[in-house]
Amino acid sequence: MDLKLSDEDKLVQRTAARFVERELLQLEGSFLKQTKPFLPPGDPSRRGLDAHLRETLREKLKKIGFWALELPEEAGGGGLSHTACVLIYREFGRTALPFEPPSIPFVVKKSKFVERVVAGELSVALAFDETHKTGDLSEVGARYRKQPRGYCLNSSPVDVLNPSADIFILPAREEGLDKIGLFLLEKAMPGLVIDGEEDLTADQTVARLSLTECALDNDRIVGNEEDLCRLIATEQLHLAARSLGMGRRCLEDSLEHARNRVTFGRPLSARQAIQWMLVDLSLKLRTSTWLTLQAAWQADQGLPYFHSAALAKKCATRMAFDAADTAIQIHGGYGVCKEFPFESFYRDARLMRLLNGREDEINKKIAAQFVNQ
Amino acid sequence: MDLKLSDEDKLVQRTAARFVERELLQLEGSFLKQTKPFLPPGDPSRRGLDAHLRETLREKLKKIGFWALELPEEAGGGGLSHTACVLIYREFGRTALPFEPPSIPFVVKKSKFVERVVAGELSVALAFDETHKTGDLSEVGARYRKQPRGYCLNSSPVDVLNPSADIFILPAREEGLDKIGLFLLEKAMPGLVIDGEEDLTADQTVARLSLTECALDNDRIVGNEEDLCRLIATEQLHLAARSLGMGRRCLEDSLEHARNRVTFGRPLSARQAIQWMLVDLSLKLRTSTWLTLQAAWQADQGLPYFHSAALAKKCATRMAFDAADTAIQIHGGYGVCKEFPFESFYRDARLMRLLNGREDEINKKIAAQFVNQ
Amino acid sequence: MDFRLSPEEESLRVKVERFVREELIALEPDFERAPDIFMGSRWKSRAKLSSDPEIKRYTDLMEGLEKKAEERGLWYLDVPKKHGGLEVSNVAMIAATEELEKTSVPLELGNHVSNILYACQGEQIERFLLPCIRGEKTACFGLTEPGAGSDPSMLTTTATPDGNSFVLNGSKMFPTFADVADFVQVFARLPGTQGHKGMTCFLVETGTPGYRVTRSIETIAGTEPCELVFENCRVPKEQVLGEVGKGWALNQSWLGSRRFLVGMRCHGEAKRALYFLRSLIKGGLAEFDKLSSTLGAFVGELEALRSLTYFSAWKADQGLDVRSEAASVKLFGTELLHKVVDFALEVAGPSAYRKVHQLARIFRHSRSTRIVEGTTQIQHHIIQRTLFREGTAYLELM
Amino acid sequence: MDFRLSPEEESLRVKVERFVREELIALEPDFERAPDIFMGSRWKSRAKLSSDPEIKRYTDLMEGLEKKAEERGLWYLDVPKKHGGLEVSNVAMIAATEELEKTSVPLELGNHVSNILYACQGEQIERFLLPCIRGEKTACFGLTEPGAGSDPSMLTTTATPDGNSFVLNGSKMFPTFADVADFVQVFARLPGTQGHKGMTCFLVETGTPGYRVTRSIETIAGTEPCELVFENCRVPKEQVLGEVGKGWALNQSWLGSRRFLVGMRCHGEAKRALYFLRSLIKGGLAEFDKLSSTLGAFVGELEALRSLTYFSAWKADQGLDVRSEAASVKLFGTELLHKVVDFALEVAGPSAYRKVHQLARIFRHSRSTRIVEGTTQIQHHIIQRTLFREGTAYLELM
Repeated sequence: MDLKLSDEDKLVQRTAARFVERELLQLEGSFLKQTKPFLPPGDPSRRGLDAHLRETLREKLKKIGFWALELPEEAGGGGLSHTACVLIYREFGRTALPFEPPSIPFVVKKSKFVERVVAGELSVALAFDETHKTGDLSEVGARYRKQPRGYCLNSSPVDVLNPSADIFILPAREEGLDKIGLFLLEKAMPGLVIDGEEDLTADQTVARLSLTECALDNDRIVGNEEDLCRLIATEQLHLAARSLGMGRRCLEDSLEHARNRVTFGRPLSARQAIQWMLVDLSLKLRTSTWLTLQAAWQADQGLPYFHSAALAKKCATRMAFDAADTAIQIHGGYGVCKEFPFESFYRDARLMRLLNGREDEINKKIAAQFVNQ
Repeated sequence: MDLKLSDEDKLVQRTAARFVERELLQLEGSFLKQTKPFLPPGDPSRRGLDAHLRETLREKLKKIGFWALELPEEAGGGGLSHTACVLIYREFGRTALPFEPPSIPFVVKKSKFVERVVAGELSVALAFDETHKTGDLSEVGARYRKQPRGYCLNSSPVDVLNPSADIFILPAREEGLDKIGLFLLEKAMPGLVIDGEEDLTADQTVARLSLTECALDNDRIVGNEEDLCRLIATEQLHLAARSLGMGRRCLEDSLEHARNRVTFGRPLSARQAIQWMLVDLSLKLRTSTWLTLQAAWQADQGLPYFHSAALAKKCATRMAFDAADTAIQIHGGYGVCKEFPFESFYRDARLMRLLNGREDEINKKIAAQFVNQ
Repeated sequence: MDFRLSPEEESLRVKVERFVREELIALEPDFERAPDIFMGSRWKSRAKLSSDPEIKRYTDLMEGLEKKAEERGLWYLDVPKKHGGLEVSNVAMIAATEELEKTSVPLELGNHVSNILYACQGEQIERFLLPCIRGEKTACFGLTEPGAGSDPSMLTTTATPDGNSFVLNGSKMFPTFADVADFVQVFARLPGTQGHKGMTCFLVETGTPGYRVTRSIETIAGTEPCELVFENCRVPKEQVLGEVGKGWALNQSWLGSRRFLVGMRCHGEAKRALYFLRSLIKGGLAEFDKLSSTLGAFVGELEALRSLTYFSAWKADQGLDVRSEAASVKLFGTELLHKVVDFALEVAGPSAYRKVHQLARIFRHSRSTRIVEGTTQIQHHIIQRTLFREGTAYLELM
Repeated sequence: MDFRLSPEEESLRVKVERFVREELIALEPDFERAPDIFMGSRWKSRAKLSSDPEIKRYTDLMEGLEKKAEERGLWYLDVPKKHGGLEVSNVAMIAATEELEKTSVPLELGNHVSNILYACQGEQIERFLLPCIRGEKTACFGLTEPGAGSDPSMLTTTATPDGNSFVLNGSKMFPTFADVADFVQVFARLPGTQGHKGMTCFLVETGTPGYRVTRSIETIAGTEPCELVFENCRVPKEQVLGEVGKGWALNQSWLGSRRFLVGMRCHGEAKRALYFLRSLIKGGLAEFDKLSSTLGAFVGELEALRSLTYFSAWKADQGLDVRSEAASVKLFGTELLHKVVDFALEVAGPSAYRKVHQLARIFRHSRSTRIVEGTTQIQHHIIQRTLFREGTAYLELM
């Protein structure tokens, strides 16, 4: 057993940490700061990164090689291990600035779009609404059938969380059969409709994607059931990694605040109610960290890791939510203000808990494995 | 709204409180105290009240009229309201001395045994194993059929918690029908077997009662389905009331200990970790108290109260368990010692949570009512 | 013992029930997409200023409802009789609120009068109190300061006596709606005082020279606290609320009968979240068997919250000290709401996380309720103080 | 990074696995009704004294197993090489314990050596340490005093120097099995010292004049702590363990590699409780659908406990400070076991509450684990100290 990071992983982690500190945390304050002294009536508007700034940051990312992380080097990607990706996303999770290396589903490498995707000209999103609930395949609702020179797809509306993407990856079940295929859909294709875009409580939108007799060429099927499971597990590791970063940031800032803030003649850090909250958080952070790293290591070793990734995702996203909740509580009135990052983490983490397998569904899967093992 | 006790109820409560303080709490210390300085190897033996002492206390109880509380006065009972009974059992719950006014199921009043039961010559127990799980009738497993001049009963073994009783009240379902009858069984009757008596983790035993072609006279059917439900609800109120007493005692003693015990230069009462535990307990004690009193009041008013009684039982027994747990934790090494009452409350409360409806089953009932209302 | 409402309380409850049924329920679809500002108590002040036609539509609806409520005699419930109100009991306020909370239309009965403003005396009554009661003016509450919490000894805003006036200097954090209020109730300390001694409350009108609202701050909940600055702000001694140097006691007192409403509001919001789940179950979109155990546990907890709230209100009506009860209701209610909405979201999934969804609204709102008007930690502290001072005696039946 | 056991660790694990499979599993039905005293580590001392044939039967079984384990080279795992042991790593001890915990037969590998006894020097080694390692003697641990907890400043037992001896006066509470131990490791303070200064540890044999075990006390868990009295008990300076005045540091240190076993034991007990539920499910006595959500949550938590335990053991093997990790494992493990057994009992019902039922045993035992060897509260305190001293740095990856 050797739980030290390899030199290579350590380098990746340090590079990511430096980028986050120098490029992102520097900007976070001004990003969160309200622009007008007085608010207009109505709900706060959705926050997003300025397009120009986003472009600049993306170029910087490319320069340090943090681009298309999971894709193999021959496809123009970083060829990074699951462990390395976890270490990177974990660092990017520390800031409320909504920016991280784009996650490119590995199935894209099989498509003719791969070059334009790697070049950043096309963005890809997963249309995984159905799998969000269970983190498995039981809810896949879209249907396909083979037809001469390709496939025909139909799907009642599914929620997509990144409706502005250019390409969507959608799982569908073969009509009358149980076989699952992963399809690559271009936004502009006939039969594909995206509508009903609405704000979520996190700073992003959701829209409905539906397919009506949508005809696809043969090359648009980019994966099978196993690939879908791997994509879900990869997403789970991604969410877990981001959560670890959020958790660490919340803990760090809360410790700092508790040390400095004096009430009734003593610092908050002298109060057991505050200490206990932070102790519990540190424990959850630690266990989530090891569950996530272990799942990533299993993936890298070619060992079964779907269950571990699901467990890591469940524990880590819950930890991140609790971490944000604790940070808000310890910061009191400031905690709920949008100028501090905690309420943003709180809203994001609540959504992350709902994606790619809800707690209850993951618990049931783990229980089924336990009972049948 | 008037949440003050009536003068009559107040008198009942004070009388009970005085009895418990003067007669029982006085004895508690010596009852709990270990008799030999060194323990024999093996498990601690079951503790019970000395038979002579029990008899003396029973006589004293009769003198103050705390006898056959729930039975109507014309049957020789106390004719007390549900509220008064709750107030009485609540006081008796404050001591770990296993003594309280015997609870005589009201259906006994319909039987020819009533006089001997009221005189204390015969003891009555409920053979309610099946209803313990759900707190309702869905699990009643015994079967009866009518036959000339009476009934014939069969039952696979059911657990009885008071196997030394002389009379058992058992619910049974009519063969092939859904109708339920409550039967009064004498221990010595042919076809009735009690065996397999074993110690529980609480200081009482359990045994198995089974019936094989057990013939009963017509007068041994003492109630119907509605009566069974009332008996369950009455038991639930009884358990809830005892729990309130346990909770109060644990809170009282813990406050006292926390005030007096000094570690690292400060009393325990100055530590938020201790304060918070006790605050949470005080809140649960308060809500359980009101839920229990409200259910008893509804019963006294002739309003529907089965759901309220189940909820009160669930909350109060859980509170008592948490209270004992907290008291043990605050008393540290002493808390787990049998010379203090808390480990006894802890073991009792754990059993009480399992009787007459487990948490999950009661929750499901409440949920069903909520969804269908 | 009698758990029933008195005849007067019951008749008020029935009136409110009828009002909800006849006037509010039908508007629920309209309010589905209303901004967060229409939740909670003080939408009027800010929303009224808007020229956004959508917001205007809602304010018009709300104003229409207010008028109807007033016509039905449901407006001045908690106002003392000497100021023309009904001065109903705490229990009656809770009963009315319970009925009102049965709808998601966010109407509250009566104008918001701060819990200390009934301490107004003499001409203060006509100038500050009555306009608030009548809804002609709104006030904000300036106690907390930047970098400080609920600790009175940290209060640094000073009130220096100068002739017949006091000169205020300092800044305040988090008064909600200060940017649109007509006056502020601000706490300051006399020079050379410490702790809660010397604290004094002043009523300072917006526009008074030296008093500025510097900004309003975005929060998760759609409440918009402000930052205030006092720079040599001169306030005549007639504008001291209560007595000079007795500001802390004033702040600790609670005048009027709205103290336990937070319990019933949390109860109502949580119930509505569970009703949403019920609609999913009935619509076949969620399985009863999967949810029933947790659902039942929460329904039971809500019943406990309801009991605690009524009991506390009743105890207040007996004229007894209810600081610990008020803290218990706040603590229990806000923490329970938080857990209920978390469960409801977990069941309903991302589609209920849409910004305009009622669960998402409750989610955002409930986060702030565990902080504003005393954090969960402060409530714990208040309860432990009573618990260790009085032992279990104060939990005893009466 | 590599989560696999090293070849030596793996080979030990495989050995233990085989031993469990070949020798222990078959005895499970035998041990079903064994008294609580056979749970945990030190049944030998007390049970061996019994003439009860039933208890004798179990001790014979246990002794037979011990011999078999020794023959397989599984007995002196954590004993330092210089004392003839294998001195395996912390990780290896955890791996061995994980295998061992797969059976309910309560065998532990190796004799119990207190975590400070490896500080023996000179002739102490032959007199105290080696007999314990060999199982010829047992010791008890006398730190806590009547009315005092884990606070060293409350220690009032005195050790007054007198020539080449110390004279001990005072009393001790809760040393387990003191009534049958061969000697006690007792902490006392030098005259005129305060706090943890002046604390000294002595090894005092049973029968030493002035040292008496006054009684053993019944507890919920079948452990039987004792009360000790020292009245002018003269102890030669050769029986000071470690250095005079350095007793507190000695107590804080932990010599040997059993520090994290509590984590794996809780993991094992909790797993066995859940296996019991699995048997109910498979036997049609409990519905999977009703339990699966909670069951899965606990299985996941146990996985987290397992990770934490291995990680902490690994960190200890790196020679780093692991006080916070040890506290985390103790806190997390014992609290989780408590919750798991509560759930299991709730599902299994009163029949599992029979005194001899394995769930009832775990229930009784788990209650005391949250107190002995440092309460949950103390563990919280230890962790917060590190957390505030070192910030998140100590949580960082290496």
